[in-house]
Amino acid sequence: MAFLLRRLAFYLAAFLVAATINFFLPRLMPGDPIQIMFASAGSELSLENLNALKLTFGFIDAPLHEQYFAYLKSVFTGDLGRSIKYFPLPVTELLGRALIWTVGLMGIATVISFTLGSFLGIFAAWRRGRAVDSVISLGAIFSSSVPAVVVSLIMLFIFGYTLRWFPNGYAANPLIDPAWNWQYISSVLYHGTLPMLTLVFVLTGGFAVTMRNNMINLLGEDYIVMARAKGLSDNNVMLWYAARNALLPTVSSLAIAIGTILGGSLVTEVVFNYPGLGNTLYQAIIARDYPVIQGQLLIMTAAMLVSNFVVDLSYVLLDPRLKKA
Amino acid sequence: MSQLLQNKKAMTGLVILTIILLVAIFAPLLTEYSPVKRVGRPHQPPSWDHWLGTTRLGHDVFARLVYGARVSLAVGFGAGLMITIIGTVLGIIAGYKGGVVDEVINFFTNMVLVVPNLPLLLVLAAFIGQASPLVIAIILGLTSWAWGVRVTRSETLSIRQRDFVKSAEMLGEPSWRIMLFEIFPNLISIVGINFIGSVIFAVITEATLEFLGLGDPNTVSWGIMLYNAQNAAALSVGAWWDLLSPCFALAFLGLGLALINFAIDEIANPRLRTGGMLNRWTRMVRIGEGKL
Amino acid sequence: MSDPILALDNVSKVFGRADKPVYAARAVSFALYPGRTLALVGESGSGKTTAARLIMREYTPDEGRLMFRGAPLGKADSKALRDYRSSLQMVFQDPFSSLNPTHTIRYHLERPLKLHQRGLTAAQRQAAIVELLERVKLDPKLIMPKFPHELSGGQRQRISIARALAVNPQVIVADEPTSMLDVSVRQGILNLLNDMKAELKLALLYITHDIATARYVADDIMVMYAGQIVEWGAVDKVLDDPRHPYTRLLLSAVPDPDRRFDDIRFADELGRIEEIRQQAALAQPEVSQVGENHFFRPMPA
Amino acid sequence: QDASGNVLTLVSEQTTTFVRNFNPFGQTSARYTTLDFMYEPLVVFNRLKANEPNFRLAESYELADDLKSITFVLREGLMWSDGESLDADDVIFTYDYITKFPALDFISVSALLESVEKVDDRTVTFHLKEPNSLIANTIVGMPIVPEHVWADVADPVTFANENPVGSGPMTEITRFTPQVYEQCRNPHYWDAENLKVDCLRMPQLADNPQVLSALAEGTLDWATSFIPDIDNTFVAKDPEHHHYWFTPSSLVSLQMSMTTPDENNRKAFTDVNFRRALSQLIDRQTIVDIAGYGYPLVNDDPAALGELYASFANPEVDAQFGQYGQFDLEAGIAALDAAGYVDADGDGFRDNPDGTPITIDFMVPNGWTDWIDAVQISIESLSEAGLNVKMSTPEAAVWTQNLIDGTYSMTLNALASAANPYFPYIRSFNPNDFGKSRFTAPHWENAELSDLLAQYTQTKDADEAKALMDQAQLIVAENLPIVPIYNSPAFYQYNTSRFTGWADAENPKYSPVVSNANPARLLQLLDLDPVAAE
Amino acid sequence: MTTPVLSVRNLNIDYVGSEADFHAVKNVSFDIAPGEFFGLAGESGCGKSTIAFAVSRLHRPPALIRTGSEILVGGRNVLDLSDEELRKFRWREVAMVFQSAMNSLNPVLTIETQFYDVLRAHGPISRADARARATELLKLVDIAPERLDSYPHQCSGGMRQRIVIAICLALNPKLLIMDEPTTALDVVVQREILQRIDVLRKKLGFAVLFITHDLGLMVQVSDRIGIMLEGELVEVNDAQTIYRRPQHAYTKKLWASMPKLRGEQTRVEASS
Ligand SMILES: Nc1ncnc2c1ncn2[C@@H]1O[C@H](COP(=O)(O)OP(=O)(O)OP(=O)(O)O)[C@@H](O)[C@H]1O
Ligand SMILES: Nc1ncnc2c1ncn2[C@@H]1O[C@H](COP(=O)(O)OP(=O)(O)OP(=O)(O)O)[C@@H](O)[C@H]1O
Ligand SMILES: [Mg+2]
Ligand SMILES: [Mg+2]
Repeated sequence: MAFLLRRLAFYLAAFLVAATINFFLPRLMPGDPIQIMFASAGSELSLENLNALKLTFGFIDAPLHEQYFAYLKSVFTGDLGRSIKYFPLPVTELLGRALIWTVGLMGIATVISFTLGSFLGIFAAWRRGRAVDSVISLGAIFSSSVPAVVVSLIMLFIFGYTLRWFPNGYAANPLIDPAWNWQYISSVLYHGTLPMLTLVFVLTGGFAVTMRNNMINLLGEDYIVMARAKGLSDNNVMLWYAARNALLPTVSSLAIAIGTILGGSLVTEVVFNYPGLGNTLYQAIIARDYPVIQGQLLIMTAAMLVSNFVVDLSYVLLDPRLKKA
Repeated sequence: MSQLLQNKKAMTGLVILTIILLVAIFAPLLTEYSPVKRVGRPHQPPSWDHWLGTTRLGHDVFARLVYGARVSLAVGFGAGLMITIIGTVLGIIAGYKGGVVDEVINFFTNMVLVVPNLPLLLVLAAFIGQASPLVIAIILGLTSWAWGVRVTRSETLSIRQRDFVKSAEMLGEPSWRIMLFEIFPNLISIVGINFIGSVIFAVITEATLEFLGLGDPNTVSWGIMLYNAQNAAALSVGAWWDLLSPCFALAFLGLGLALINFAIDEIANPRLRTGGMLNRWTRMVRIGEGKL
Repeated sequence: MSDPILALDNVSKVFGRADKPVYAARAVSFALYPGRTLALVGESGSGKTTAARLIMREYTPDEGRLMFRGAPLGKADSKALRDYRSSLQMVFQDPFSSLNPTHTIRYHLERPLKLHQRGLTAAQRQAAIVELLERVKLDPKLIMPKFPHELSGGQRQRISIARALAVNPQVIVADEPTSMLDVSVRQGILNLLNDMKAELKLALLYITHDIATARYVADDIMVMYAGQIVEWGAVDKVLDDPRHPYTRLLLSAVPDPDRRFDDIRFADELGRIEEIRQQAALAQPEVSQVGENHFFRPMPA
Repeated sequence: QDASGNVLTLVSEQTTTFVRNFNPFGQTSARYTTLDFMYEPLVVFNRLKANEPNFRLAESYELADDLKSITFVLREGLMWSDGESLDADDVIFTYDYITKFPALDFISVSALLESVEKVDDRTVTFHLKEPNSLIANTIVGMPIVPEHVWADVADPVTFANENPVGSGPMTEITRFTPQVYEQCRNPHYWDAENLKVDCLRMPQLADNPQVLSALAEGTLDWATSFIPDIDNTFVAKDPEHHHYWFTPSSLVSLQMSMTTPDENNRKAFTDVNFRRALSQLIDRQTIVDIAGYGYPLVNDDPAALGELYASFANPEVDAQFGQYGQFDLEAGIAALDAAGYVDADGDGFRDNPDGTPITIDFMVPNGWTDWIDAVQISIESLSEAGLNVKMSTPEAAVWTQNLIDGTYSMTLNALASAANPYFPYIRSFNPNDFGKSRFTAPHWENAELSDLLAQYTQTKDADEAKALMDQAQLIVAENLPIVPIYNSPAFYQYNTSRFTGWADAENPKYSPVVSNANPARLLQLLDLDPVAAE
Repeated sequence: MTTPVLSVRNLNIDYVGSEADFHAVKNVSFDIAPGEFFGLAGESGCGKSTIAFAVSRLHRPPALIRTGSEILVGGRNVLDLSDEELRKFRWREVAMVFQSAMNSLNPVLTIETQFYDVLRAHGPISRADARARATELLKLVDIAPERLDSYPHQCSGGMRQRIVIAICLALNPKLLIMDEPTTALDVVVQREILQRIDVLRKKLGFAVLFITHDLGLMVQVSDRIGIMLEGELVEVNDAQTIYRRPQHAYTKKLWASMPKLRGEQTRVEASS
């Protein structure tokens, strides 16, 4: 419990620091953020017009610390301002829309690749040095070394353009109304296949390598040998004893990997035009939609923190040694 | 090092890396074309004149590819070096000094680890604008050291417990010397893994940032090639060579580096090693010389 | 007996939280004399290493003080401290971790010489290294360029001793220096330590859980339990006539090929392990003298 | 086709998500089908036919002889889509409103107006601060909104106007999701008999490739999108129904700052001989072919008007200065040599006649790839001629600021098309706008030209106006303050399988581009006829 | 003479290397009679554990048991067993305490589960029955049944050691292999455990293969002792004979280098 509380405190501090960075980032960059923001919005507005607009967007000419506290207050009350590009949509709502897709895409891809990678890793470690091991290891090395952008482009080329098996973008057929019916869901699945495959391809290798290494380290442990000596079946030892324990360090590596996953999903979303957070961020950056960029970073950080916390939690659940500590 | 040369994976990786390195160095000898001049009509498919075809602008893809290797390698190794140096120095200091120093470094490390890296880089690059490879390398170096600190620190923590560190302390070695000469040499493989890993990361991230349009279009690099190809809708118009050439180059480089990384890991951790003995073992079992 | 070079005076060290304190050292007092070996025995976790670390000043005592050459060792006085540090060396338990695998043996011996005998020329240093290696009975030519992993455990432990000697210390603390070595090699190291002690008039603190080797090397012995020294005195006296129940328990548990299990069955003490442990863990401030140079802390009845 | 009637599917904006915002004053945030389709203009001027007026809400307008006022007369019986009547009060209200909330005035029209006066229920007179013969063009750009709705809106800038009450043909939102929305017939539309389309459907498409694939599949009827290699990627998929027609639009020109901070560069840039040589070194055709996929139209008119304003062209310009608009590497090099721009210090680059070095930073916004390509192609020939030119690609915002301040060295700049060449000239060369607008980026001023332009707005006489414009063109062409390169195309793709009546190259009745910068799209909508269902 | 529980014949084990093999066990043969306490001694790395592992066939590549070796347990050659037979054979006939028994309990499973595992693997048994049996077994080693719900890290080292022994006895094996079971424990606990084993052995009748390098202890507890040197079994004899009249030079040297707790203290010279 103390462990979790400590982590929680850290995450809170981390969030505060992230929010602070977020606040200062645009203000530290060369040029007046407001100027940049509206200049790139591309309109040919007069200065009067501009000033009037600034006020409506809540750019107060207060001293920095007042701006800062106003900002913090709004962040903690869940108010991230309004998008400029999609005015007057609140940033939270815009991100909320995108979040669903990213969480779906990333979540499922992570689960699949984590499971698949872990199984492959377990299997490779168990049959270390045999052909399976070599194939899995080499495959894993390859998959983890190829940039997500390259994989998505190649996927798009092969399955989207050459074979035309899958659509080249978007989360679902725009002409179908979102609803809980098969037509819509199948469209979502159909559209999600390529980005999903890409992410799974990119992520699986890393998990497999981690799992394999952990497993190999573990297989030398006495309790594994003892389990075998006890006459437990190989599958039992492999899955119930070794894998379960090897999962612990893998899970903690998952916490770090979440950042990478987020990055990978960002490019994938951009390439496949998937309407998730990554794509939203990309579009916001192109349009210099400041409130969205800031909100986005904050949400992504929060997402990282939450998933780290979930990992911590599952760590505690998986490892009885931590329960009391 | 000699172990590295005996490892098949490492050899393959080194060969790949060497090929790319040679290509980068001898780029002018490998192609008659300039990477920044129009030398053909737009989007000519691969031919004798243009081995990998031409880009939308009529640049020779092969020429851009070989010259682009320079940037990818330079950014990769430059940023990788920076990331590694920062990570190693902070990691060793945090792990060895402990106390408040450790708390502070550790806090910032964890902090940086929980801020999503690529989005942050994206925002930084966007704010900076026209991020040349050098700028990209620098921001990569400044934002991506956390993982290195973490592994170096935890390894330092365990090495610090080893008695040779204690005896060095007892001999009155100054702490910088302990960190540099007693601890650091024992971290070589970790640092090596961190370095190669950072290089992979830097290569990938540079390409990604450039692909997303945050690079400097004057650059001849694989990321910019991707960006240009994507902008020219290379796939829609069927100019696959424009897009796939840098794709495969990046995959090739990534593979080479990953193989080296994997091999270092195997060498550092003998348990992970497979090597020839398992092949021999399998053969011996098969011919009935013994069993388990 | 001459004056002690180093003494612990009522030193205590407590770990853990206030509500659950772990007394790693409880009012520990002892003294080291030049040319004498003091053995510290006790079961695992009894506080032996803590005592060593207190001496090494890795831990600062919560109570009590360290006396060096008869004067208490303060914090501020750095001259005395440096003096103290350079007259003290340690030989570690694990020969595998006490040498840096990335440096040659030569480097290991050169560093202390460079640090502590700054005036030496390269040639003089070379000579000093050769002398050190010869002293620990290793062939300098063969050994110097090697890396630790090319040596056997016994050889490594000799290098550790040579390195300790390079500083010209007056006190050597050896924390279980042979427990990781093979039986046949142990003896050599013990003999070496004994010889060094005699030749160089070293004060030696020998920490072990193996009473037999303690008997072999030490002049005096202390038995420690739960952070407290429960019995101490000249080695023969303590071992021949153990007074403290824990000492007896320890002695009866020591493997002894002359006595089959069947013969001794459950010795008195072995039958009362838990009871003795519980009692011995309590603070026992009283000291009872058995004879000249033999003391113990009687347990409450 | 729907049971409810026929549906026209169009794409006028690319976005990753739709937000329900139909605030006609919200330039960047409102849906692109708000203007024209929901809020009908008073008049639509047809740029392709010398600004011929198509009267919409107004049935006529009259410019006073002193050019200091203009009077619009509304049609009879106009109604808002909720059935309330639309009259002069709404016009007056709208103009009061944008004065009260300056942020709404996205075309900065109130600055030109002295007052707005209600003459009767259908007649409104606008009193101008300065005489202006072109004021009608500006005034019709402001949408008229219903007083009975907007009077109660507390904060019209952030008001999303989710259920618009409008005056145009398509005002009813029948469906709205982030992925698609539909906008249907106004039940009280005055011109309903000309309107054959029942509904507009706007699917959400994020970028050009997506629009392309929707077009190629035939799901879109009307689009405005850049499509690479359009004949292959779009037309060839269904040559019978897939069509496009590109009309020349905004001018892209090479510009140099006459006030650039580097004094050596300034010496060269302010020398007309240098500018003329430079113009001859620009390979316009290659730029159009490669950077623009052949879609733009070369603009080699030294007076910078070109095809877009062909009806205003002064033939003298071509006769006297025509060669300065033509790519001719040799001639350009010779001209530089002749003017004394030779390599004086032996560094391989040409220097000023006085020996000071010229180092040009050719600035173009990051991410504007076609421009980047154009710049790269330009730099090739400029370098070949021995000029030291490097490209830089700062953020668009930084670029804009540099252009406004005149602190850049060389750049590409774009100027939107307009009804009359007066607009490009006044926008580019009005000294009052220096430091305010990026269109005055060259910071070049000419008193004679300013004078001519001032007179131009103050004459009602067509011949006099033409003489003034001819003279202005000669001045511009002689001085070559901007180096025209091409007019970028207005993209327009359409599909004839469901609707006919499209404007095209054979029948260029008006500009049919569906982007929200083209009010004439309303005319196109009204001309469409559904293909009878088989 | 009764048939031995374990009979090792010409055991040769190699660790296959990428070029050359390392002969870890060279032609070793010995027998253990039922109920016998057999000690195997020798220096670190001489191949003791390798033999112990081979008896339950626990080796993993690159270890290789050479053809021609025989390990007979209850008359069956362990090396000929099929996978399933081998699985059933393990623990039912030969149970094993490992070098670091502290670590041979799975840290993330409760003690009860670790009993249940083994019982279930060798025949159908309900959870409740398994628990009852486990309680019974723990009683043998003097551990309170509440411990069943604990995790290993909640028990002290000595306790864990005893739990492992209890698990070893779960199936009444004929042979218990103990590979340096007490090196990590201090002498008092070590003694306690060994005496307990000795008592249990006499009560339950299993034989023990006891591996250690502590010769003094070895002589105290064993009936017979084998001395190993670099993979070879150089001397096998009953404990007292080996102690008092060692034959092999190496054995003699081993004794000589052992300091004595009692009696005369002599300086012994030993090689380094
Ligand atoms: N740094 C520390 N923090 C907390 N507790 C400690 C620390 N160091 C030692 N202890 C505790 O103090 C007690 C004495 O430990 P110490 O290491 O001195 O024992 P030892 O006799 O050397 O044991 P061993 O024979 O296992 O080396 C133990 O209970 C130990 O857990
Ligand atoms: N996996 C392996 N690969 C190669 N050699 C090995 C392997 N395992 C053990 N060996 C070698 O085999 C020899 C015998 O090892 P084994 O573990 O049987 O020794 P041991 O007598 O049990 O030693 P200890 O007392 O240290 O446990 C050693 O020299 C060791 O180096
Ligand atoms: Mg200790
Ligand atoms: Mg062993």
